[in-house]
Amino acid sequence: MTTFLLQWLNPPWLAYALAALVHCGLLLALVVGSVAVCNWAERKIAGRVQDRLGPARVGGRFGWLQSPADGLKLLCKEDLIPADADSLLFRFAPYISLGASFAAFVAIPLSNDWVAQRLDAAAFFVLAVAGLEVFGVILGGYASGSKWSLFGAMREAAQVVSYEVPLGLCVLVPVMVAGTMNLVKIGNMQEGWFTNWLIFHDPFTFITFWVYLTCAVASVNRAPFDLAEAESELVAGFLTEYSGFRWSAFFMAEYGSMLAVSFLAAILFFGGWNGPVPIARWFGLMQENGPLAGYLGNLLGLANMLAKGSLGIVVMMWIRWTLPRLRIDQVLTTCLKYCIPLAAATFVGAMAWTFVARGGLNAGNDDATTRPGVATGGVQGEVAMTKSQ
Amino acid sequence: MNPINWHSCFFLLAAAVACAAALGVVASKNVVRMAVFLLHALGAVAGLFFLAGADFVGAMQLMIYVGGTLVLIAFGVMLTARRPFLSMDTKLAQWIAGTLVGGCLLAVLLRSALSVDDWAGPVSAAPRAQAEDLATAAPLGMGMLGVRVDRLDEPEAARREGMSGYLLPFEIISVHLLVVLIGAAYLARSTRPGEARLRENVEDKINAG
Amino acid sequence: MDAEAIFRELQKRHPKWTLAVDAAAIDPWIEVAPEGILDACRTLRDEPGLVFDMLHCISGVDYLAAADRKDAGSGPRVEVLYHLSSMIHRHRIVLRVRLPRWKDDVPGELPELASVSGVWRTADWHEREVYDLVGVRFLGHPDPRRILCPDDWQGHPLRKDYEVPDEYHGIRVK
Amino acid sequence: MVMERISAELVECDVHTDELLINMGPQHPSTHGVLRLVLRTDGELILDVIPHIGYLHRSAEKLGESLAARQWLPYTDRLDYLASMNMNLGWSLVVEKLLGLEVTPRAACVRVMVAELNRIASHLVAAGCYGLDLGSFTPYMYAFREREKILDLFEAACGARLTYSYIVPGGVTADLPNGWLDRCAAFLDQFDPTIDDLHAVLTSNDIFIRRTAGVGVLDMKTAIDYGCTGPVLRGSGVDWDLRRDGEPWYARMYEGYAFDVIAPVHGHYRNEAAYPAAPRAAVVGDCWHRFFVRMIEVVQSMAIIRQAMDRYRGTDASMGQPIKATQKLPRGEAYLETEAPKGQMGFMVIGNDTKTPHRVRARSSCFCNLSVAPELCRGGLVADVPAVIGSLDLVLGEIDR
Repeated sequence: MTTFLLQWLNPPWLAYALAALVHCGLLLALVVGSVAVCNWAERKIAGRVQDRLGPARVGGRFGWLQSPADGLKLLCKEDLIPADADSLLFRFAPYISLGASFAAFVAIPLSNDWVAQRLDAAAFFVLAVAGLEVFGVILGGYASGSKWSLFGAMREAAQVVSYEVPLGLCVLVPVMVAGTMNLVKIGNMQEGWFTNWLIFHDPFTFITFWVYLTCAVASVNRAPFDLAEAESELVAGFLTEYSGFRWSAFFMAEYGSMLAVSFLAAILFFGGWNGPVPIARWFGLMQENGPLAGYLGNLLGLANMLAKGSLGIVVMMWIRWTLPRLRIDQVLTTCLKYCIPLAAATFVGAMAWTFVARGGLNAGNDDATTRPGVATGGVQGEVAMTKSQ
Repeated sequence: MNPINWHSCFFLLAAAVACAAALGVVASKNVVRMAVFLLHALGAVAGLFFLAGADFVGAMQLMIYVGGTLVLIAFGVMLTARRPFLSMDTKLAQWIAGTLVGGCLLAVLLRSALSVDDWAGPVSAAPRAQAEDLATAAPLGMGMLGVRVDRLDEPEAARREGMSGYLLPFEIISVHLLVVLIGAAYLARSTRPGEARLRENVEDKINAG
Repeated sequence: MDAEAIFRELQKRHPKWTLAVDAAAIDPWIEVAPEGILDACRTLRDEPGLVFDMLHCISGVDYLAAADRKDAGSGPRVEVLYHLSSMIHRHRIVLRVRLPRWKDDVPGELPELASVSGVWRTADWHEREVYDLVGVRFLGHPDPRRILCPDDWQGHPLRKDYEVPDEYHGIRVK
Repeated sequence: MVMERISAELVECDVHTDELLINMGPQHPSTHGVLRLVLRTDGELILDVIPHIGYLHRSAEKLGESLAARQWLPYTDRLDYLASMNMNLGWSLVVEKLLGLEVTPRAACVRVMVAELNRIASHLVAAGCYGLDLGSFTPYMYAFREREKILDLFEAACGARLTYSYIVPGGVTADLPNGWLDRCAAFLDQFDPTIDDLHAVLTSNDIFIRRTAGVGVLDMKTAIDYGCTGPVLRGSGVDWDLRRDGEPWYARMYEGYAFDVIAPVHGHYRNEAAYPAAPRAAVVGDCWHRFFVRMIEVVQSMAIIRQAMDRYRGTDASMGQPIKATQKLPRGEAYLETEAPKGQMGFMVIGNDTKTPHRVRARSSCFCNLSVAPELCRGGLVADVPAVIGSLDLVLGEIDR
């Protein structure tokens, strides 16, 4: 992009700046756009689950203008700050949540080459940033100054912090099977038929996916774990005092992290941008057969990723509108007594499986490059791979 | 006009944020604001790590320091920040002593930083590019297993010599920390004898009351 | 067991306090003296032959106007009615207690009556309502506060001679 | 109750966390109207609950003393506004008891049908709102969709959808329009699968069971002691229903109808094979059983309505004459309790030979059911309070009168 712009614009820094802006714009557009679609989808799915239509009047028969209408309404709302609120922190909290939740998309690859920042420890980065989003919620809860929002914030903190542990363990299993934390490599590794997907790699990763789904729903604070804004007990938890754009910032953060978690699940377990059937290979949409083919391949990859991400979001919404809410102690016991042991067990199982699959103890002396791009066990493999780059 | 050196530009930005937040921690009165500024300082340092290409360490900083401090804030500061503890007004004497000690430490750091020769001149943007692929987490893992990561291209013997790997001490420390954590949790737990007894405690007090 | 049998049973235990019975009324009732209400209730509940385990309702009724005098218990008075029933024997009775409208006829002093909340827990809230609306003070009640009207409300609305205040904390009432 | 603080030593815990005094209500989404609960909690653990009522007190009883019996009927609609038919029935029966007025069999059949339909509607609201209290929005929609159909039936019968004033002392304001019976039969036939949906979404839902089974356990003795009635009493295993065991003046209306009284007597319901089984964790008298009793009572009410329709077809066309507003009330007292959806609703009228009663008294079932709430919530968690309050199915209009 920058080389292309350099031919036209004569002050080079303008070209660099413009290129950076275009990249950021594309990424943010995807995320904010998907948040708007999520808002509309949530109402439609809720309607369908409850045997009613959902929005059908705003903008045509399917109410697709509902999200912009909501956005406009929220923008026009009065900007209220409670009297005994800590105004600096109160104003600042939603943007921390928003920032943390959108920062995850820096490391998430949307297709083979379309990734904002090719981080080597991408999976770990997404986990770290996902943990940050709760900071905005806690700050919002505390700064609102009312007992109810403090209650909601404390519950949220306890829940998200405790669910980071099993979430980390669940992400560890596919990373260990793939041998690298670089999401692009993990995605490419699952190329080909859907049997290559990591979820079908061995029974342990299959179980890990389901534990991952539970922990993801819990760490993103969606029903049945949405204790923070449990409307029946805490009115609206930490969101009680928020209205207007700040409220919608919190909701964009929630939908953003829902999308991030779904993309992560897609890449780690469902082969990311590789479709169930290797069409890209059949039609030769590879990077090496020219830029246009590469571009089309990436586009197909993006379509796959969006399909899988939206599937994840639809499942989360579907769960929300059918299940009641758990109590705070039940949420924490599911984490401590069910998710963590299960995740640990599958981790050990997956480790044993990959250890045996790689020929057990004598894995060291076979050729290091049995599978391209995948670091094999044993020191020599590592060394060879690092030197060869 | 050589192309803008984005790297140092962002470096200065992150460093500025870190210093400003650190000053914020010292200067602010409200305990919770102090903690929030601390978080921003640590976040900016994580930004510096990412700029230096150490993604793993950057993510680790984000998760451990910022996440850990986050929990500290949520449960340590916010729950206890009742009226008496909320504002910490430092007196003038403490200010003077603080700036004195801080100044000396700053001077020592600056002197030692400037003494390193290749840090003195402006950093060129060049080395950034090819460091791209080396910045994987693999050397960290190998270092733990005892491989001399800095002498990778020498013969087999040189790679192993003088390093027994620090995986074992690493594990011992982590188990040690786990034991400490459980002990602390055990000591802090209330001797509340479980809900059942609590209930009849409340009962007979109320009936008697 | 009909009202007569219950009355005889009760009179056997507390001859001094069981005053009258009317089995012919639509709801047969027994009149009990105010002093003996607690013992009578305890007997009614614990007596194996009676076992009135369900206190349905305690209601206070204020009689003031001359027109009401023609019936048996004439004279201005406040009556407290206890509707009891037994799930085991499936019989019903109404206890009636007559109290003077004001204690020793000093207007403003509420009549007093022993509280039966010790016998049936449900009496707790019902007695608070009778105190709040009709103005009968229940002695020995664990929590003698008003239940429906605001705590600082003046007067007892269901009294026949009750005057609605013009305004309450600046809010026009009449 | 004077607010004496329970000192921390009582709770004997070293880590001294000061007690939090939280106001739940009066405007709170899960308190079913204007009920204010002051929760004294230690963290999430509830030490005590102090209910404050009276926010909806309209002194209906005082108004009763200056209105004729027929004119006070609309006030009974607004006591329990979710089951107005049963309130009208209670007041009409007690006035007829005072007057000694008999009602024609055709009017009695209409009364049974309409009262049972209103019971189904009230239980649907209870189930829907209970799902809402526990966080799932969908059963609320299913329940209210069916309730709308019942309200359409009422609209056809008496023109109103919420406060009907349809059952009057002396009979019913108007006979059912022709074609109403077929619409009612059609509604009942398509209503069965919806109950299975509600069972699937709530009763046998694992999370719902975890939130309600074993929570807020009310044993039989405390229930009777606090004067709890209706599904709350039956949920604690007391086999007591006024439609079968009530005073003859009321119970004869239900004579000849075959229906079961739903109560987990010694932990087992009569022919429980037909309904989803009780979960292992459920204890007789907990929130789950109170909810389950209401769900199964709906099935019994449907059976009663079907029998009433057949009997209605067999009666002759005489509907009897509602009383005039100038009807003189003889001297005397009459008290009668009827089985309203939420519990036993008692009415008392004291006549003094004029057209306005000397005293009108409404004994509310939710009033006594609510008085047991502090007993159930003590020792539970904050999240259990809406579960317990929801299971008691309160309507503040009836409590505050």
